[in-house]
Amino acid sequence: MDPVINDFSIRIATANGTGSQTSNIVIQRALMKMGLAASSKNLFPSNIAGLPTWFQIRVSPGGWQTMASQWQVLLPLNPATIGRDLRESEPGTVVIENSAMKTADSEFEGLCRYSVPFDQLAREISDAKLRPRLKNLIYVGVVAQLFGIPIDAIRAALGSVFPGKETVIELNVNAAQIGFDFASENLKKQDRWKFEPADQIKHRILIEGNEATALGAIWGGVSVVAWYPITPASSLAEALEKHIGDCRDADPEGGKRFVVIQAEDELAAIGMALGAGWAGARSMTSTSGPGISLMGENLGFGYFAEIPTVVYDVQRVGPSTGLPTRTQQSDLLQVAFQSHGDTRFPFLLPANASEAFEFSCQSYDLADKYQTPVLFLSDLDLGMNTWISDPMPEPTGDMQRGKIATDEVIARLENWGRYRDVDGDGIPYRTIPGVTLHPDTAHLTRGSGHNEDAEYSESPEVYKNNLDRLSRKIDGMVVDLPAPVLTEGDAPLGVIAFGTTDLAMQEALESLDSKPAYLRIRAYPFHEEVEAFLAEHQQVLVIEQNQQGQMAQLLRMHLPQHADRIESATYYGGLPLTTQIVREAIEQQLGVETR
Amino acid sequence: MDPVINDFSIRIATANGTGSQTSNIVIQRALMKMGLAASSKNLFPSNIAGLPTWFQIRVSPGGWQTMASQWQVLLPLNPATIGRDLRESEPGTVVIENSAMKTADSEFEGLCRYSVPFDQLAREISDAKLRPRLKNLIYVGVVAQLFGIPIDAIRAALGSVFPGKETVIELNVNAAQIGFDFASENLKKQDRWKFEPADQIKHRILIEGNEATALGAIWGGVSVVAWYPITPASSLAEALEKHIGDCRDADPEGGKRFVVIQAEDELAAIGMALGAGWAGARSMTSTSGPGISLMGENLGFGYFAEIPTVVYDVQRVGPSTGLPTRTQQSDLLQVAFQSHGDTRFPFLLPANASEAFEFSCQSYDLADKYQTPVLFLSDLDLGMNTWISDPMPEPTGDMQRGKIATDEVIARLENWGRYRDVDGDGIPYRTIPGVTLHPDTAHLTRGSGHNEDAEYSESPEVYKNNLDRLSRKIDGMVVDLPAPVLTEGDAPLGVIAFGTTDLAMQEALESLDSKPAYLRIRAYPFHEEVEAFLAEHQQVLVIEQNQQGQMAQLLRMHLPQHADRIESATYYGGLPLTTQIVREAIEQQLGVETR
Amino acid sequence: MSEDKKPATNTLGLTKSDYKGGPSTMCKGCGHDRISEAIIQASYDLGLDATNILKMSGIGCSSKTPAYFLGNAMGLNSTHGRMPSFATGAHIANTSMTPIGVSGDGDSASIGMGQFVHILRRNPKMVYIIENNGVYGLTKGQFSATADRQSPSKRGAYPREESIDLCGLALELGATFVSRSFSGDKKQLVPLLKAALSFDGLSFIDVISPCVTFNNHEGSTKSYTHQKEMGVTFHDPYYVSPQDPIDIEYEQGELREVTLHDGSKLLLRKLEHDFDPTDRNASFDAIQRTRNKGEVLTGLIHIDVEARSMSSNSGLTDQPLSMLAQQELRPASGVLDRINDSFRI
Amino acid sequence: MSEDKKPATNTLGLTKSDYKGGPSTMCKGCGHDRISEAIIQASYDLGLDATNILKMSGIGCSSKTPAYFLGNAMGLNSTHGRMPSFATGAHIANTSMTPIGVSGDGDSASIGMGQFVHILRRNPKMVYIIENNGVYGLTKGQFSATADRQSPSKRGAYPREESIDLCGLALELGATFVSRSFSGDKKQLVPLLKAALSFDGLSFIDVISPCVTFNNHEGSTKSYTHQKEMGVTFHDPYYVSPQDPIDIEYEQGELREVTLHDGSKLLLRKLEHDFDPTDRNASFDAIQRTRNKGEVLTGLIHIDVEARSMSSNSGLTDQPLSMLAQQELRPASGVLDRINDSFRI
Ligand SMILES: Cc1ncc(C[n+]2csc(CCOP(=O)(O)OP(=O)(O)O)c2C)c(N)n1
Ligand SMILES: Cc1ncc(C[n+]2csc(CCOP(=O)(O)OP(=O)(O)O)c2C)c(N)n1
Ligand code: SF4
Ligand code: SF4
Ligand SMILES: [Mg+2]
Ligand SMILES: [Mg+2]
Repeated sequence: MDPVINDFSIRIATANGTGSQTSNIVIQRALMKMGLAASSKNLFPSNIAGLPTWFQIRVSPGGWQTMASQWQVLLPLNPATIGRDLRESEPGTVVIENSAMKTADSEFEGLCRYSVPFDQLAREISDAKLRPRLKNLIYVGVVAQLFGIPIDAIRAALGSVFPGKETVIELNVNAAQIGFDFASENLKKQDRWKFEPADQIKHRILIEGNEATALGAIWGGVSVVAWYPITPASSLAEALEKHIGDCRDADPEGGKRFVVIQAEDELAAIGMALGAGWAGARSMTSTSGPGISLMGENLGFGYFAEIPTVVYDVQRVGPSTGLPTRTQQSDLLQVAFQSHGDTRFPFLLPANASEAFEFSCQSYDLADKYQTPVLFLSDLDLGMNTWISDPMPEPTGDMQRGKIATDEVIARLENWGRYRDVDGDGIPYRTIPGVTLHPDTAHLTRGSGHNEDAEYSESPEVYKNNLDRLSRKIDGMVVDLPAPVLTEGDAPLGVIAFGTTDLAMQEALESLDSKPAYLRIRAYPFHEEVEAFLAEHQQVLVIEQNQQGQMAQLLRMHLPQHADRIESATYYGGLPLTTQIVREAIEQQLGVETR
Repeated sequence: MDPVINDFSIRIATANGTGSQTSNIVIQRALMKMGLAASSKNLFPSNIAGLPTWFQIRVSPGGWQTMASQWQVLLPLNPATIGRDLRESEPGTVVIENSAMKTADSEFEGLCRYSVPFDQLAREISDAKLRPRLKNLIYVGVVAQLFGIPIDAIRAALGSVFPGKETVIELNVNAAQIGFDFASENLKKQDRWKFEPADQIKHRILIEGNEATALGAIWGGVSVVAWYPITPASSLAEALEKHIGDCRDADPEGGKRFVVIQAEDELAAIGMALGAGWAGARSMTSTSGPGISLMGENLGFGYFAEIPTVVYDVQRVGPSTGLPTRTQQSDLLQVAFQSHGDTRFPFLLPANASEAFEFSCQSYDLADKYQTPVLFLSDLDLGMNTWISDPMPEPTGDMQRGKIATDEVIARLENWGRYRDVDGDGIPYRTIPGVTLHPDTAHLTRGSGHNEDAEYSESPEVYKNNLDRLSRKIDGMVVDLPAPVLTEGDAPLGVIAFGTTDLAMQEALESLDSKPAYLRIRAYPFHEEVEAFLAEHQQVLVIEQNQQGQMAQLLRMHLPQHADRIESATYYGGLPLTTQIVREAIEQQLGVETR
Repeated sequence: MSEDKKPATNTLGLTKSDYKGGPSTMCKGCGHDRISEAIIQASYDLGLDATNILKMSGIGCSSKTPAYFLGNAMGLNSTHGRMPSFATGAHIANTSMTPIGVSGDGDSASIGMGQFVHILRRNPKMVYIIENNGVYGLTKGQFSATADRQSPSKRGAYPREESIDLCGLALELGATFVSRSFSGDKKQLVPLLKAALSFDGLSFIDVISPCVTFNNHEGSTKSYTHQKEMGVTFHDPYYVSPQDPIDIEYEQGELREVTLHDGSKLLLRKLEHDFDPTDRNASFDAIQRTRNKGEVLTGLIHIDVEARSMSSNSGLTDQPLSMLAQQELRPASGVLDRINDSFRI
Repeated sequence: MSEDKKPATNTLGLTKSDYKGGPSTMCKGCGHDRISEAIIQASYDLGLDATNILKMSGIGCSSKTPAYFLGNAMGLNSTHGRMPSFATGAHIANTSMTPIGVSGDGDSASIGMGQFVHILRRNPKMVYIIENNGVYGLTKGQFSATADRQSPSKRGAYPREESIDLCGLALELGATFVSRSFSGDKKQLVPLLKAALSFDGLSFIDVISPCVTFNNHEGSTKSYTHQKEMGVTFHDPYYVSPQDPIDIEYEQGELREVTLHDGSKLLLRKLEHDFDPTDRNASFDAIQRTRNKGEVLTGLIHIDVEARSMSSNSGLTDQPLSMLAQQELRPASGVLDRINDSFRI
């Protein structure tokens, strides 16, 4: 049996709250210390302690970070799920089981079984009080020994998890050593999986999408943050609060140049963000589906009163409370037409951590320039998993604060009005209290009908002109929105995807003999390139992570001339998308096409 | 100059809060007493007293109730708007002006002018305290005399406005008589407009759309009403509260069989309606755009937890506060995909008062049968204007309460589960506390992931199956939703419209030489007939009252095979749609087509 | 040989386990579980017919607990902060059903504040329990509006705002049954729940219910766990330490200093046995007085025995609205003709 | 011939009319207009620089009034019930600006209750005025949550719920400036506004402001118009009777019975001149005592002179956040490299 090097996945099943997550991270980081691009997916429940949770680590020669649809090594350490975990494993899967669980031998049929008396080994941890926290490290040691992770890599990984805490690190290493020693002495290697050092990581970093997003906001100049806790968005605001004090200098007296407010709910959070945006600060709020639904009315106000702010929607599985700890891309239609009346909201679709940083940073320029709420749509997979990512890119160019009604502007324009389109691009010159000081700028911003001078109006013509200008303004945003990314292909098919689907798309493309062209959409409203792509391909498949094919629907609406050729392939089970699903969808489509 | 009989419009411009509305209604009703189908449009401001308001009365041989784009008679009694009122009048328009206003003669050029010293005449009303309330009746008298409304018709109309209040009626008639007498003695008829008795009304009634809707709800069996005030929806709940005590018998001890709760806001109103629907009562809430936007999250809960309720959205001009007293059909996209995640909401589109009654009544059966929130989308034009309407039709057939998990059902099905699709139609058997008493029925309804037995689940398969069943269920509703109404035509064009656009469509069709086929959509999701209509017509024009062409967008999304042939014509100024706009849109389309 | 030991039964012939629900998924030692147990005990003691109860909740750890008691009762786990409106609607649809509403301090005092205030004004017959831990448990430890001003959160920040006293607020708003207890004080909580279940109006119970897993820091008055073990601070965000719940017993009038696991102290003052909770002014005074001393008053703080519930006030028929038949709902034939006639001009 | 009479000016050299706004569109006699006038007067008296004021409001007749005062100030007329969050955001973006928030009882006590409660807790420096008429004016006369329990509405129904005492509520929630007045009592209202504008925190003013057009019925305590004339009841829903505003003047400590146009009575009790509003217990007592007697307490009910506003507490730089330049907002080049490094494993 030839060994297979650096090309397999490990799945660890535990209960949440047991601290196993720390051990899992240690394995991932130890592999990274070996130079392997070990990616991880954390499938956790909506609960604090006791419910099933899975962690899956993947290493591949290509360094792919897509979730593998199968695992080659399983640690079924949760009695509540062991039956199912074993059943879902393919024949030949390596299983490291807790011999104390007394699972029937028949259940292991066809599997490569290593039994470990974890509970007994745990007794070797001398301190009984610390035992519950340390015992998970034993399986780390077993894995290390079986698949070739040096204890030094484990120690180094622990160093990055508990930086500076030498005692803690030693206690943990000792626990891992127990497993390591047990394995060396008692387990006879019967499988072919093996890790070996490599140079896959290079200059890259390991970061959660939400953290990269938060840092992007800091570089984007956000100074007023109003948020309300919700999974999977909480860690965005929390990361922001954690970093902003360090990254952004206080004034010489120590006065802070930002404020983070935990609002009483999402209605208040968006109200504060809009209030701050109106008053001239760069502001944001972050939430997920239920919060987005609550923000509808105020977002409509922001659209109509033309107030910049950035709204982060880290999508999770809906509808309603849905599966709060699972991933989906299902808020597109809601967000695009959020709020009653004729509204439209631009949104950005980052696909990876460095784009999360970049788009997040850019959102503030967009919001200011176009004086409108800008939505940033990521998802739980991007937001809450860690990613081996290109470093976050230093923004090039200066902040764009957009058109402001300075005294100079008012003098120049003669006929300035808060909502007058003088440049023909639909974008008026806005006011900022305390900055725009010309007496003419004082007015009452409102969500009711208003004329170009911001005065109350019920005139049908005034209303219509205003709405048309707004529409023109939003359409005009494409010049500044991130353009789609095209990958040429040779198959008679064009595939469209966006956001976290990108990774599975890329891996699928690599593995396909006949490759479709691939367009990754990165923003709404759509660029001309999207139309061109549709025009060029007889058949177009939109792959996305929701039930209704929401992106396909948006494309059909806005590009009706191509609507009849747009097919839709959807996955909406809530787990991170696998390459297999994408590849099958493409193959099926190509099969239909070529048959 | 030949007289023109029964074919002109009168526009009366006043300030709101002055009581002129009563006088306007008296004119309309007096005409109805003459047997004329006198329709009216009330264009009122978002304000309690003092801002401009217009009232337009139309009589035509066809009895059309569409708003006329021009008026033949103008009463510019509001100094704030007289200039504009005169300018907007076509040459030859009859103007009855208040001579005290001292408008420059030049402004009346080309118009047929009658000057009336209203203020002076008002002094003839002996009681100074009552004068402000009665003086408007003077113009009623002038109009009556000039255009041939007998004083008896005025008296009869007042009788219907102040039923049983003989003193009040007399006081008002006397005031009208002042104007009548002045006109007979001082004004020499110089125009050709004239009313004459006719038999246009027949069996029809005069009713506001909201009142008809409210009555429909009563006949539909609503017993829990939770609402929050908002124009133009308030009068729906208020009419319901007014009528339900009379129409629905109390129990022998006088115990009421309904409850109307004014909630603290729309979030609470929809919460109460859903709570009551879950507990088995027929429930509803009514609101307009801003309220709909606030209901998003709870509507999504209703969709996912499968709870019946009826939500009335009387649409007004958005976005945001917009023009709260103007009409629009602009909540379609918002309502269809309201709430985060993959949700979809069925909605009904009544076009007139008797349909408002009928659909409103039917909504409760739909909600119960399909265990989902049903949206009823009318608009300010239908809801707050009075309509000469067919009588409200007695519902045929019994109430349909849908599938309920009675003991018998549970025994029969063996495998009953709250969310199990046993009949293949996606509709499970639901529970009603206190009604479904079998111990197996007890469960916790939730907005989080759940299996067929209503137990908490995070399983991807369970989630997917559930969502797919929901989708099947909603699609299946078409068999019970009001089918589209087809009017055949001869022109190479198909026109689609819905709701209050119907009236202008009908009048336009009558006036066109070459008539397009006309399909009136009455519900979403769409019937097969809609697809067939699109398939049959090379060119399809969707006419609607919003900016984005929201119905056209919905059609493009759901029927992509026809998307490229769907054209959109929109009006969104907020005034009731005129026939002229519709006719021009069709002619333009036909021109393009035939050129 | 020996006869089977039959479990004790209540007046309905039911055992206590008939009042249980599914297994709890709370953290081990969570105060919320103790409250579920108290509900089970009170229901058993009263011989409650659970099919006449509607379990209602919002979103949060606390709001999950209706799954863990009264398994024979129907329940509705609604949206965050909206339990009051769902409960109002459900109850009015069938006033023979009594809602037991379970909410958290985040659920009721933050996002749900509006509905909380307004349901107090409406006063439907129901039990309204806030499982008050001063923290957002389910979203992992952010402050709620009832967090003590002096308590640092897990990350060490202090809440900047005034803490809300839910009982003081309820009293100010004219609530007719206002009470407070501690999750681990069965002797006080069970009788309070029994009184609440029998009251014709909204019975509000603010139950201080320490969160084991968050809010765990010295100085907190609402927590009882600790992160430090053997002098080693792990700061492991993924480890939830199982704890024993705190149970306490103290007498009326007594001041009880509860020393929590992390060494912080909570001062509970139980109302005197001769306190007259029907005197609203006395209730105001008692709250005010203890608050000034930094004590937390527990017991039945106020009851208005003459108050009538929303349902009693509503003039409704006895038959539940949810059970009315077509002939009771749809006006008789002929009525529509009359109505149509009234719209003829 | 004679010299032009120059209008009086204040310390800034501005005339009173410099503090006016556009023409009002309220009904003639509406109490709300009197409040706008008081704001103009107080601002003029104080020599206020209106460009440092942010006029904030929600939705309602009351919320329209910011268009009618301080025409040189920027304003934002937000959504129904959400003024507090918009004001918080706007103020924190530029703490050198003081919001004057104008709201209605519907706007703040119904839909806006949650935000009202939470802004009181946060305590930003601003003036928060509720123009309290017990009714929804703009939507034509439905009850609000501050309607008297004994007042029938225009259609004769009674509110079924307890009326909310906004000052009592604010006090209970720890508000640091709590006051009440009557729209027509310029002598009390103007000084209160001046105090409010100078306070470092949220100054709450509950102004009873009768609605001329709705709430007009015998027995109401918050209205001053009537529908009956000459024994003839018109019930004309389209006629809005112009009225004279009610102006009153009474002394500190005095009980003033205001007889409204429809004959109904409102009992206003002005605080004694020696009342110590800094003693929170005394403030509670005063509210409680007058309330028990059916009186409505007016005056500065409570002030905590040691309280610090949200902005003072926030440790913010003096320069408004809205005016920070790129170099103050975007970390220096190099910082990102350091951050990236910290994410290297
Ligand atoms: C609209 C909405 N916003 C946010 C959330 C996320 N969320 C879930 S539970 C919770 C707080 C729960 O706190 P609390 O009510 O005190 O309950 P506990 O967990 O402490 O018992 C939040 C914010 C949500 N589910 N819905
Ligand atoms: C979300 C929403 N719901 C309802 C309305 C309709 N609405 C406008 S003003 C108002 C009530 C205003 O009452 P109040 O705040 O007391 O002001 P007043 O007119 O009495 O001064 C309502 C319900 C709205 N604009 N927005
Ligand atoms: S997180 Fe806190 S509140 Fe939630 S279950 Fe655990 S201990 Fe209880
Ligand atoms: S309706 Fe009432 S509150 Fe509104 S402007 Fe008129 S008097 Fe004032
Ligand atoms: Mg809590
Ligand atoms: Mg009001």
